[in-house]
Amino acid sequence: MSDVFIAFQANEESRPVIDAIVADNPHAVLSHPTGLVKVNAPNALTIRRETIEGLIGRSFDLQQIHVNLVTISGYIDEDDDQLTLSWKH
Amino acid sequence: MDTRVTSKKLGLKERYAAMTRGLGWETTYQPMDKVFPYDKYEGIKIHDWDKWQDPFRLTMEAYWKYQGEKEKKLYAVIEAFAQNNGQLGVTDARYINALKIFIQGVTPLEYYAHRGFAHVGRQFTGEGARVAAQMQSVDELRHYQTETHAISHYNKHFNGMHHSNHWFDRVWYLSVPKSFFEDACTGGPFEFLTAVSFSFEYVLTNLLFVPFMSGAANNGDMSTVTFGFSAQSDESRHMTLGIECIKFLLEQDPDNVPIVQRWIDKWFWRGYRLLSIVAMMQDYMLPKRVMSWKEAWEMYAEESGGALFKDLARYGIREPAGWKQACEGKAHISHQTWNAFYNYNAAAPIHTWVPSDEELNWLSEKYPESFDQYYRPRLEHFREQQQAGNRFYSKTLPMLCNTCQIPMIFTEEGDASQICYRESDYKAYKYHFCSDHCKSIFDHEPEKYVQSWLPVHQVYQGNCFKPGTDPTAEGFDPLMAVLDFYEMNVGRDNFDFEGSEDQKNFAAWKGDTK
Amino acid sequence: MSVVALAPYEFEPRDVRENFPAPLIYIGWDQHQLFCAPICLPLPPGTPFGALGAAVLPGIYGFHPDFAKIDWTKVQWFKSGQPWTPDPAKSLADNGLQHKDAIRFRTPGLSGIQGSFS
Amino acid sequence: MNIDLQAREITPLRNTYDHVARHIGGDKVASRYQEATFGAQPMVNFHYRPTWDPGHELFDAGRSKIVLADWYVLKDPRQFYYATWTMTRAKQQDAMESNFQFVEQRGMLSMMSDALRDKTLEILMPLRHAAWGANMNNASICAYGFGTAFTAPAMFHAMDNLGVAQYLTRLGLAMGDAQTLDEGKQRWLEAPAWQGLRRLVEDSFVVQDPFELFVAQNLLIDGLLYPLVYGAFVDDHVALQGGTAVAMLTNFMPEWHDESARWIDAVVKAAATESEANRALLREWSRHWVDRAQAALAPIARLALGDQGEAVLNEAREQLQTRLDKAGLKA
Repeated sequence: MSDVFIAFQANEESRPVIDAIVADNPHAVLSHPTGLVKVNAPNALTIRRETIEGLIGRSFDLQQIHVNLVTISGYIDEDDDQLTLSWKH
Repeated sequence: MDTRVTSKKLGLKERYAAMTRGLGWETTYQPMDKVFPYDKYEGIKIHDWDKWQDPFRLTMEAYWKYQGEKEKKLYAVIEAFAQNNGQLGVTDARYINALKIFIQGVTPLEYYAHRGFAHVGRQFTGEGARVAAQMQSVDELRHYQTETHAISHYNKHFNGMHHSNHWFDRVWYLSVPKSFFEDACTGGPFEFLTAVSFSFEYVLTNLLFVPFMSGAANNGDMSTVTFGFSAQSDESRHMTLGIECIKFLLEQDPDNVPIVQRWIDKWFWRGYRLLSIVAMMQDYMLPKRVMSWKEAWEMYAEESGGALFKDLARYGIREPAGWKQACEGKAHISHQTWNAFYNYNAAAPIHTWVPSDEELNWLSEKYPESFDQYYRPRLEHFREQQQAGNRFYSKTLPMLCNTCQIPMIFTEEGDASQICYRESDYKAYKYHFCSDHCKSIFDHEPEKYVQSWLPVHQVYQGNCFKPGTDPTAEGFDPLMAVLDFYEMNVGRDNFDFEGSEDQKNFAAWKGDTK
Repeated sequence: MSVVALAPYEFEPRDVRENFPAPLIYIGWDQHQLFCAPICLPLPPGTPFGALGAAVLPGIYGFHPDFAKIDWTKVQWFKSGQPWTPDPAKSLADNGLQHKDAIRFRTPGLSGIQGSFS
Repeated sequence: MNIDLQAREITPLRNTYDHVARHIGGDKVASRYQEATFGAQPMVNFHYRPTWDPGHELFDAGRSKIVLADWYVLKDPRQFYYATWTMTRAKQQDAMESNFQFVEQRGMLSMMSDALRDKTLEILMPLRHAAWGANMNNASICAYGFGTAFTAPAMFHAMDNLGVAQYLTRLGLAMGDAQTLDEGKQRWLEAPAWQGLRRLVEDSFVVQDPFELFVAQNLLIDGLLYPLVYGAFVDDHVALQGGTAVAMLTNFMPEWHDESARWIDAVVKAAATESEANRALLREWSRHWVDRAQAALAPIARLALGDQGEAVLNEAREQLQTRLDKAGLKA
């Protein structure tokens, strides 16, 4: 099994996104390379809109993550409610 | 009116499909093959463009919105940086050389990518692929422009940046990135995508941006950190395009697999060679170090590349042919490349130097298997000679690899004592290479690489002197004539950092009079 | 193998012999990577081979402390990677050297700064 | 912290890059537009010929019959570089978003009569594809044109064209559903009134000269189509009959057309000013493409505006001729 990862700029806007990832993906591992927050997870990782909205108390468009996204690995599956990164095999 | 029931809101995927692929049509007044003449000849078979998975479904509305937001933030930082003379905050003027490498060798590549993606963004028959490519085209233009703007302030205060684009078309080491990207842009549209989106953006881009950006962050360069991360946020979209396109090509027809495999072999190796300069920057140009090239390679290439190729195995794709050699090279290439610039620093608009003892110790620690044995003794010898007033500059032009165009500095796999020489005969002539993989790239498409504009050969052909130069005149100095052709400021842009104008100015601005 | 192109794709090589005032010869000194790479020189074909060690290379490699110690009678030459015995009295051309040939030499007993192959 | 102001008096060594300075008359403080644009394109010493076009260099001014000593004379009066372009569009998009909200919250579209709604969709939906054609052509201009001053705004324009196609799509979905879009496409493909325009657009796809394509698409086809459709049809016709909502939801288009016309006219004028040969060529292209555009749009004008259609189109042509005259292409 391989890791997928996603990294964001370490700033205030990324915080709820990271918190939501941690809440929804108990196997995720955080690291903090200079200026970044990087989340690794074995095989798959999901970002859920609802969880983020619960954290910030307002609506959130998942595409907003583009503003602070730095890098990813894995295949992406995205709709209005969630974004999943995964390796298929 | 109530006959019109409000239809169910379309989901992201359907909405996006209506916004992109729904726009195209099969032409009938002009044959499709004439409207899209370029995406068949490479031999790639596409049966159903609708199977193309759109990477990140951004409509123009969302694109403008988020990109506008990013730009607002970025330019606020660039402006504040200039107003506050942010360049004074960097650790040391030696650091600026990393930026020189960037503006000279990386920024023009963004430009090529911009034009290359405009080309494939026009030429793919599938609308989804076209839109993704067009968006990347305009993103890459963004990168060219934001980098040019961010580094503009440095250019006002340091040498080695003022004629970057002119140098890109002429100076010896810049033919390495130039030929790399021209090779990609002159290939067919699918090869371009495999080269740039997959091999470069997906497999290797983290090794370009992350070292530069964390290097900048650690060395007090806020401006570069900001443009770097801002550009990188587009990069993740581009990486997604890279992996989706590979998956698409491989799933469309089994006959595509060997073609794509060959491209992956070729472009992984060309990209790896191109990154030699990043390796050198990372190990030698950052006064405050982050991680070694070797560590970055292990983290971003070996780990995530390993996962990727394991995944692609189900299509019959194996890891790139040069993978093992590239992994072996991680202990050597930064040192070998630095030596090339140290040798030829008279003809390069950057500064080089011998690292301090503390820095040499760091390198010994990071490279226990190679540094003390092969590289430290010569650096200490150079230092000794320099202190005795005998700084070494090579004045004889080097032999270049005909494919990657880097001087023949690389050693045999498993034997760092021996330079690696390979050659091929093609029609009446010999062609020389730094490695098996550069040789096999040539052997596969000799008609392409016999055109290489090799800077060393061009000098000897007399094509690198300004019009009106008379090489037969008494006292003719070919090196000076070439530097004149380059439009370098001799004595300001080139030579050792020690004693340079950059060094003196920075010290004066900092009030450091020692 | 051959390039795949949409239209005939054949160009005169950019580095044909006629484009240079003299043939190019590449020369490398093994195990002395203080000099980062082999060098490239246009050398008139009539140049005696022995002039390389006597006249051409000193200006190029003289910086290295090993250079003065070279015993030119013991130097081992390679051409295109194969051991090769040139005749120092004969010209480059008569030794069979042509445009874009690569030769390199080993200097037994000399292995660079502190034996580092540099 | 003790800041020594004396030490911070820093005089720059230079004001801009040399490759910018040579286009702005020496080393002066350069604008962002100038630094983003001038000297950006690699110019010489190309390594390999394109395998898709071995007859040319990768970037080759010879792809066009227009001859310019310096392609950087083709400046964009809007001085767009990526940041100003995208921030301008983001602002326009904000306004469009408000319009969509305003219209949707008040159910304004359902207040339109069926006839007006049908007419609106009949005209606007096929134009999604025309805008998409314009997108392809501008990507071509960017890819095969010469010099960043000319090619960079073309890529912005290509993305703008895509934006237009997407605004029309969104309008179609707001007024109908996915089938509405399909019906529009059917008309584009089959309805006799649309075939002239479709043929014209498809013919433009095979134009090889990037400057001719620029003139054909941006100056002449769109120069007639936008005033006809968004001026005469939407603003003057649909809006007055209770379709203000449609005008609001297409507000971007006429605004954008007026803005980008300044760029298009400036480029044509600069090329014409360079030489009589250029001017003659531009005249010839203009004559050819404007006649074709007018012929192609005539049935659509009739469809949209009935008997007035022809007069309105003639008027649009006259206005376009005024633009051509000002650009130095007086017939």
